[in-house]
Amino acid sequence: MIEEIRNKAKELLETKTVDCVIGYEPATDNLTSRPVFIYEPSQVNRLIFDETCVHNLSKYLINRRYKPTGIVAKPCDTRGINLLLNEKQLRRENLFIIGVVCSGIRKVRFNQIENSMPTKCQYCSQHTPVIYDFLVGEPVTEAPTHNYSDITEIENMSPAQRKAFWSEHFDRCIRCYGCRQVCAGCYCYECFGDELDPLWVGIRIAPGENWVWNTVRAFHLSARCIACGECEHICPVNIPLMLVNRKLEKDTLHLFDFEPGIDTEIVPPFATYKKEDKLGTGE
Amino acid sequence: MARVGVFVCHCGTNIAGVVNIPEVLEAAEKMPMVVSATDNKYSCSEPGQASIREAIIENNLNRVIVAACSPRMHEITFRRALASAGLNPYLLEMANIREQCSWVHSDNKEIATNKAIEIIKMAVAKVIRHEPLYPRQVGITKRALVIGGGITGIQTALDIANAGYGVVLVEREPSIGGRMAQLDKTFPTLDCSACILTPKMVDLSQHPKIKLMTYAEVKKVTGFIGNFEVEILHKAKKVDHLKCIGCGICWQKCPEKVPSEFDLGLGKRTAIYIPFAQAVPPKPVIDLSHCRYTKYLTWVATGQEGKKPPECRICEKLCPTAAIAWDQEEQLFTEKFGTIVVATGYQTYDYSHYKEYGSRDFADVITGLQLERLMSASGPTGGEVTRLSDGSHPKTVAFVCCVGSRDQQRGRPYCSKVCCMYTAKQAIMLKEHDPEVQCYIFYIDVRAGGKDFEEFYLRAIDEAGVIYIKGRPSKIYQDGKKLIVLGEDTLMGRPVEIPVDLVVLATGMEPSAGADELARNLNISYDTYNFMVEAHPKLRPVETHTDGIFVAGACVGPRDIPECVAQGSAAAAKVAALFSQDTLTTEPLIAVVNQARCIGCLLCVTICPFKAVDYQTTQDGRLIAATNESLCKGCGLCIAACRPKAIDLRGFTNQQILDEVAGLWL
Amino acid sequence: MTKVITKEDLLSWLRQLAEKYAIIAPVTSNGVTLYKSVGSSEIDKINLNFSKTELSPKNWFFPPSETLFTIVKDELPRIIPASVDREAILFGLRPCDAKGIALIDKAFLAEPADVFYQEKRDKTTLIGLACLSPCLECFCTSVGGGPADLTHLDILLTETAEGYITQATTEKGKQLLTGAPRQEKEIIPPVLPSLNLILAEGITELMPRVFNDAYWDRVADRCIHCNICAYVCPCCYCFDIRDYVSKGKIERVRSWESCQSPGFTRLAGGYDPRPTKGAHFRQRWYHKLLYFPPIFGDIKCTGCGRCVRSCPVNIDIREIITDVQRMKV
Amino acid sequence: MAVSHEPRIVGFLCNWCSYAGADLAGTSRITYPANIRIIRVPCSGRVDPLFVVKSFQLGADGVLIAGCHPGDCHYTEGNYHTRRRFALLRPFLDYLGIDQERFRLEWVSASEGKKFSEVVADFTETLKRIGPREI
Amino acid sequence: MKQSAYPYYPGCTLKASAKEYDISARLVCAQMGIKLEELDDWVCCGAASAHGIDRLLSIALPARELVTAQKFKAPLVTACALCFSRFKFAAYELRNEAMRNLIKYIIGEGEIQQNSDGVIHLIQLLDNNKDDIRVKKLLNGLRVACYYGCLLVRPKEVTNFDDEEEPQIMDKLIKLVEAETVDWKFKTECCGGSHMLTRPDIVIKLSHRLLYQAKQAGADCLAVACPVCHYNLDSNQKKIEANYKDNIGLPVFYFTQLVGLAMELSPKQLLLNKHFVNPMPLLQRKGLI
Repeated sequence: MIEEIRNKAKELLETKTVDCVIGYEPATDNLTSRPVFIYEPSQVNRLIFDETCVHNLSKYLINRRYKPTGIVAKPCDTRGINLLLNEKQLRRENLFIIGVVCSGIRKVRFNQIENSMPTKCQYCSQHTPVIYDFLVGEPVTEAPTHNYSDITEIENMSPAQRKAFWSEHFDRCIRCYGCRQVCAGCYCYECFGDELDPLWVGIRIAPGENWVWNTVRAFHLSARCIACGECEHICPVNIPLMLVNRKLEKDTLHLFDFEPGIDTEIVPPFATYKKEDKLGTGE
Repeated sequence: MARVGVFVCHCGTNIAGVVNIPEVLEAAEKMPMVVSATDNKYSCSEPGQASIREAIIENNLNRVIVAACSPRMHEITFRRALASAGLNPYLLEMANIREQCSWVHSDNKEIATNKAIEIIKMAVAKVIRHEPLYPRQVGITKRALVIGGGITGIQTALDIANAGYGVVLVEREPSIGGRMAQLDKTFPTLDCSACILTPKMVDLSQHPKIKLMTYAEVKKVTGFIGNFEVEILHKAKKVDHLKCIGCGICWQKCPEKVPSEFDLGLGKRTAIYIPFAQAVPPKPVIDLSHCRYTKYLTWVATGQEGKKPPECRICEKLCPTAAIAWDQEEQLFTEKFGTIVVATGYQTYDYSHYKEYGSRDFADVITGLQLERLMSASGPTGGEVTRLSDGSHPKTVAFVCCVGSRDQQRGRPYCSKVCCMYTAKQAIMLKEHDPEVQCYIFYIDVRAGGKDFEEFYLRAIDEAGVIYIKGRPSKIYQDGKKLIVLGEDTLMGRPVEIPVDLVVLATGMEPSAGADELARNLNISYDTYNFMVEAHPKLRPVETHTDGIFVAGACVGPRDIPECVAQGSAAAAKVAALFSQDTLTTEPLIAVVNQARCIGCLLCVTICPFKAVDYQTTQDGRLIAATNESLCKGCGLCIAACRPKAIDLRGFTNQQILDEVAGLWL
Repeated sequence: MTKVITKEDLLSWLRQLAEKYAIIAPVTSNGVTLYKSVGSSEIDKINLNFSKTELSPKNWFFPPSETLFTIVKDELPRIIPASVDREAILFGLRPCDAKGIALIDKAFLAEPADVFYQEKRDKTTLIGLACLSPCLECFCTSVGGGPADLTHLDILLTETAEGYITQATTEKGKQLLTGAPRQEKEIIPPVLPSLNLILAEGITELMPRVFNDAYWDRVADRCIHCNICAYVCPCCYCFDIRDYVSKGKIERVRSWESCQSPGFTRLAGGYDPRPTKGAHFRQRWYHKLLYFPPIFGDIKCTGCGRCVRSCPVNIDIREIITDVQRMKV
Repeated sequence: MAVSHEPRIVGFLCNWCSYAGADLAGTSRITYPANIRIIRVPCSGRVDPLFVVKSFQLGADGVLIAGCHPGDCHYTEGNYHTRRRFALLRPFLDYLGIDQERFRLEWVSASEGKKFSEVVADFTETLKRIGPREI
Repeated sequence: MKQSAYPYYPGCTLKASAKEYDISARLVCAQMGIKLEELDDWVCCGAASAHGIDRLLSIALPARELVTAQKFKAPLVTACALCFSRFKFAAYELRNEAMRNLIKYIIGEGEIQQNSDGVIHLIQLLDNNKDDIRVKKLLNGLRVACYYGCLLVRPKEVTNFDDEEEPQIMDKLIKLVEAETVDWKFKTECCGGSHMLTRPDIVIKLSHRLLYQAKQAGADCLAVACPVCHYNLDSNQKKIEANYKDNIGLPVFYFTQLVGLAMELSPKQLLLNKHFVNPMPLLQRKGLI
């Protein structure tokens, strides 16, 4: 598997099909992995792929909008690429996607590999990349399924419990904006969270502002979040952000039968409408 | 620094009778940036406006709040007052303390007063963020495009041209005339359709202000009112119409005979043809899909397989002016127009979905329009109504109304409006042709709402002896030489079974093929049946939601000839009114893009109902949205959709609305 | 003989102290350990077996957001400065975190001192816990600290089977300890752990020479410019100040900011002197390793390893130091 | 029950239907509770979900968006988009602790002054019933 | 051979006057490796009268059987067109949650699943598994008019069966066994249905038209999928002939019997002797027995 990736990367760099391949290399704990940018064919042996390769590298493509780039991508990451293609941020001809079949990775932290899967993998059924030029691994034809038991659990709480649950989490937020910075779908030149005029979110790192930030961040990703789970993974204070994102994912699927990043041809739900939409808005 | 003046109106006792004005003034004075707060008995009166004017000048105000009635009532009035004081009129904000306060809270004066104060507070917070705005003037290309050369388009073009403005009429068929040219007689007057139509067609072709483009289609439309750019595709006629004198030798001698579209397959035409004798222009085109020489060329080009077709070229040999132009290709031209009138008309419903009526399997089941061709003296049978199966003259004829109309199962729930009258007309005409004919008309309701229509319907019963049977037939089938029509006479409550010689299906109207595509190109709305949607069905019947584009005739919905003509003239009047101005003023309350923030996801382009957002590519390859000030209507849909907040709506900016909300808690 | 305090006694002492002092101590909930204010009834919630908190204790003196003062518009505008109402004990500090506070002190307490910071600092006593099982990413010894370094603490506690060895280094600490129920015991002090050593020595001299090296661009490739490293760091202290208007009053608020955040050095008019990813990224390391030392006498790093642990893309200060040292310049 | 609580409703009304409907309620002298503060927007489609979130953050007890009936939008399709945004936002805010009864979308035409007053009365009643919002 | 099982609801007529339909259906399915498992303790589907009397009753009766059939992983198979119609209507109505709750309250048995594809007609079953039909004897030369009747195809949104005017599904099956099907316009016209009891004049007229048209179209027999149609066309044929002084003589088969013949099941097994219009002379003439 790793050899396949290295050989393809080498070929791409040698033939100058791309001038950089984004992949994974071992991290400094000699246990987990980290993103790496390979520019020279001689460097391809740094590339690895294993169960610790958690990062969604499609985030990096935004910085390389107009440069021919190769990328190693898991199925969830390829959905990110599709999202960016759909939103006209990338040009397909600039990309060479080395898709990797994935049946889930491990929950990792620096110096630590846990025996369980991260949330995103527990509920994921997309095991084959949705877009790729070169596939590593045997494609899985299993039909994707959906499980939102974690969301239903929160939906079933009483309003007061729910409010308390989220206060507990959001009050802890230090607004490092790591969730935004790591997100493949967050690429505004100036985020509404940084805007001064009007001041949507005050700089005060306090419950009210934290609530606005977390609500609107998620809502800006409604029908766009591709469930790579990076925001939750990197959150330094462990806010369960996937519980926020997946609520929107669930409702988007239910209301509009739409899953972001699966097919670039389908018009996303907020770019269109149906006259006969009912959507439980009291008609 | 904003200097806000607050003017509270008593509106007689309408406001002052409920709201405690002194208390409001006292509170208003303390609001941020408020320099003066005064009251008026009637702000909208001339003295009231004068006092506002004076206060603006005296206190050097640069923002004005008028706390009075609804802005829907007097916003324009007070904007003028600001302008007369030398202030930009858009620096006004109205606080609605009458309709939305004093009138609805007259039961509690204290609450009403508090609410009035808060309403003013919100307005102050918003007005501080107001900027001067300036309407823009754009020039007008005083030339109209009319799409469709039926009776509606002809009328429109003539009326615009007679008002002195240039017109281009585009028709996709080789001749203008449309559906009306196919008709024999018109109801209820029974005057000859061709006799009243063809003079207009000739007028049009000879009008100095009208440029006729037949065998051409509108491909792409960009721009906006006063300044449209339209790409028109001229299909290859293969005949040089400048040389052609329309002598007719070519179409008389052409050996290739094909079913005539104009005669709905009942007659033949040649491969080089004019659709009908009175066609305008009276010059032919070559139908390449049937031309023998073209087939020969294809045979040569594809490697000479199979039997060699004849090389023909008879038309070319016989043409006295050498007008046959084999090298003519289709061409795309871009023309500029100030307005566009859509008059693409209708086609009749294809009844092949009606399997119970044989879906075209029975030769002697024909449509109403086919019967028109059979009855027409210039038609394929020279006016003889005969059966297609054996050429005999039918003695019993059944008409079936509402085929493809008023039928929800077929997705055609609407009434086609003209069928009741045209079946009556055809029944009367058949009786006139042959007094032995007995006609039966199966109907759901006879709809005879129109001048002389009811009388005409009665005439069919009384004079032509037509038997009307209320009920939609359930089945038509062949039994020997006869057709059996099964149905129910719902008035009698009995099944009926009538053997007839000929069945005429009164097929309904539907928009011409391609109407939806054209509507999308023009960015005007169309309904589920592809009929164009007017801006308002009653008050703006020939306008669309896209300024400068008008609709007329049967492309909007089923219409009869007089209605089409009236609509054509109405659209022409709208066009002439527009062209009587030299420039157009555009509203400044529109969306503007902050290009530095735009991420080029182009959601706004997709979402804009008016195609007012387009995009540009920057030098470094970024896509950036750009709004068109003339197309934008200021709905703000794109702004709410824009994640990076790169678009904003003048007059209702994010900052303004947010401050208005926050004003409540200031 | 050494003075020790048993765990039970320690907790009851703290419970007693909580009547007078605000106690700030490590508490674990939802799998996250943070310094939180605990009342006398909540002393049992204190986690004494934590390795390292997710966020550093700097939050107490330099919170993510604080209102500096409030202006109320009554009849006349009035300025109400924020103030701390009672003295506090910051309990359970690791020596590295104590050093972090000392480093921030250098910036905030240098003349003119930041009064808001100073007031809280003066009213707080620091009680440390020696670090007997450091994390793999820890490297305090490489930057002049140590697992039981008591330099920057008022009191240091070292856990043994017999109880906690108590050491007071300052007057404040000694004063406080007098009230503690301690016993004299014969104790073999625990063996202090040894840590991986990297040689940070001389790094300040090397830094100017590699300023323009492409190295910074290459490492910045994978940096996502979140603020995590700065926000978890015990000695990063950048902030932003903004005024808030609401409900009839104006508040001046100070909040954390980070050199890695997108608009950090953008000037009015939009010009950014650190326009590239690399330059943006480089700032953090140059501040820590080059700009800070000559003014305040030490490199701005405590070796706590939080940034190493929390960085989503494994940007490792140890690696950066060794890479710079290896560069041929 | 404690002292009666006067909820505050922020209402975003489209200029063409609902704002005119609210005006009509006035012209017809139909009284309704004074708890609503109306913000005029050109179209319900102009209402950015952020406005709703901000209104709640600032302290609104309820937020109302009112627009033309589907099919009647002055801008032909604005309210269809509003409907979609609302359909997703409402359960989402509910999920994050804003009781869904605090957020409403209503179709009020220019001729429905009566309906507008009923909407405000009913909404106010609901908000009083569920009590003040802890912020 | 694959083995698959389907819940099967024969209905009252197939236990009595249309026994040959039931028997031939079971035989043909057995040959195809399909097991029809008759529902336990089934009750009336409500056909003919319930929906005219009480709407809830007309839904509750089939709903009870639908609940019973839920434990199978396969759709419920019906052979009688009337039963099919009632079951489809019930499934259609049960899409509504309020209706589901109401009916659940009435029948008091288990959860009602929402599944409008949960019912299929025997023709559909055969069509879905047509690869398993092993034709041993081709019915060459037999000219069959496929008569679907009114209930299978209407209303389309409820039964979702085939085209309302020009259905093809039975024709495809008959062509599969190499018999010829005639193109005629009366495939879904009314035979008069249960009016035989009250207004025989109407039934005789309508059924005569069907038989006459089939004969005109060149058919030498009819194939049907409904016991009521069969009754009207077969057992009434003598009466029709007498009434119209017309010689028709068209045997009326259940489509299962024709498929069965092609599987070399004997006429006796298929109960061909039960028909009023004796089909044996025709089959002998065509050399099929």
